[in-house]
Amino acid sequence: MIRVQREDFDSGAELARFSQGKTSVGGICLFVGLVRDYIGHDPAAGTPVQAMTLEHYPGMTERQLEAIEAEARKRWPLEDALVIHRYGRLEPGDRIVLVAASSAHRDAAFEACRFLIDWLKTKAPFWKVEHTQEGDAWVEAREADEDAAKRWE
Amino acid sequence: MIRVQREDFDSGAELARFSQGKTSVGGICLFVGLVRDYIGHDPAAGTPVQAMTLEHYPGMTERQLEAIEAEARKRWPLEDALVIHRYGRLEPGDRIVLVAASSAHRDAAFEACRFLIDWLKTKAPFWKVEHTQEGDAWVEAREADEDAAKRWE
Amino acid sequence: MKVLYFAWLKAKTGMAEEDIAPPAGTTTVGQLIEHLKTLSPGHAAAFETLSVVRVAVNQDYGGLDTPVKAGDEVAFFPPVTGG
Amino acid sequence: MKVLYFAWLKAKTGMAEEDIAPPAGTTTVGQLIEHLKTLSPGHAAAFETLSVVRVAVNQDYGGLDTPVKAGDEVAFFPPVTGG
Repeated sequence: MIRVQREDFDSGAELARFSQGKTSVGGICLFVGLVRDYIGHDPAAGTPVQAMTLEHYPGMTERQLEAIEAEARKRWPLEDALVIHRYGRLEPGDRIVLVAASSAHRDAAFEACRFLIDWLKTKAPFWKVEHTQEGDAWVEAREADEDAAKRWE
Repeated sequence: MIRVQREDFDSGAELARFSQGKTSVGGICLFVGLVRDYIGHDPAAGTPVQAMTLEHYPGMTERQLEAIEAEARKRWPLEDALVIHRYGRLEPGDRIVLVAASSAHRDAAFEACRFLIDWLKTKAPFWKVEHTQEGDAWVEAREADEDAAKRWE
Repeated sequence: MKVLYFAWLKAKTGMAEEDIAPPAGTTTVGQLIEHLKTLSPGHAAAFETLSVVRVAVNQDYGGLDTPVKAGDEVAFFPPVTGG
Repeated sequence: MKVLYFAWLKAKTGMAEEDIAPPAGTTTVGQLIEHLKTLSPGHAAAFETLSVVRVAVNQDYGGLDTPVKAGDEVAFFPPVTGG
């Protein structure tokens, strides 16, 4: 299942729903991405981020996320898969994205979960603009994200 | 943090606690292992499991889990790490284990989480006995688990 | 056809969406871009560096050679940065 | 020294724990096992296939050559299957 929404989600409730009543699931892997309060790799050297706004392309976003989920289900024997992505203004500490996959075995759950976030990062039409004291700046795509997605091609 | 306990845990609450008040966490990766209702890889061909009992070595278990957590923190720049493992009688669908790691970046969170479960599976002194209609059988260690752990050596 | 702009392409063109009737003979994304660049200095600026512009035709990723025709929804945006 | 058995080693020896005063000259896990095997047919059966027996001395993994001495806690068990 995929969901694109402005409002926050309850990761715990999503996780609980994932395993409820299932006795063929051996493992659930879940990843939650959060807004950090600095730009770059070094918290001390990074510019403080006051907030960010996530813009998206309604319609195409759902279409791409559905394709990503379908691809994951094709590649691994999953019991379930879930992608939730927010848009709009978010503050440091806020949840941005949740991806999760469950399977009889942990390998499939881990790999599918990683695949979901890696592909989403390069294929789902979202754009972040960071609000700092020095003004607003569109986040540039990271080469590391491209590399991470290429592993799955 | 590590916890070894007979009682169930609330994965959602653990996950929530993991990110609470933290603005330097970029991602949380979490894995939950559950009791499956069949033995082997093929649900149709597998022997149905009615329940299982997890025996452990009190004292050494905590010692090994603490060592595993410390090793993960040494290898990756983690904001937090958590391992919860249950013992005693468990039924299909019950939670057995939770491992989680958070970091500024998703790579570290994913890798540390995978490392925690892979190492735990070959180093933490737990033993499963499965209760089936044909009687009780001690689960044999899987070569695949040994291989998974060796990747981290 | 409907043309959409996102992120800084929206800022540079000054619009989120416009209806475009491109000149006859416009059959690819590349040709459409050539036409869009003539519409305003903002449009020209938006398409100045095509290596940082991505395109989707009817919500699927495409390239400069992807065919476009009347009635299509064509979107231009920078490389995505979600997740 | 205190000797502990877990999982099927506990079933085979018929006990979870016993106090052992091994013969003089017992300084390694391997020598301790030789002594334990003489205690009962169940003990002999438990240690019949050493490739599936693991040992911990004072709660750290060891091997046949690991030193043991009075006061140690020595545990025998099969390869672990948690998680």
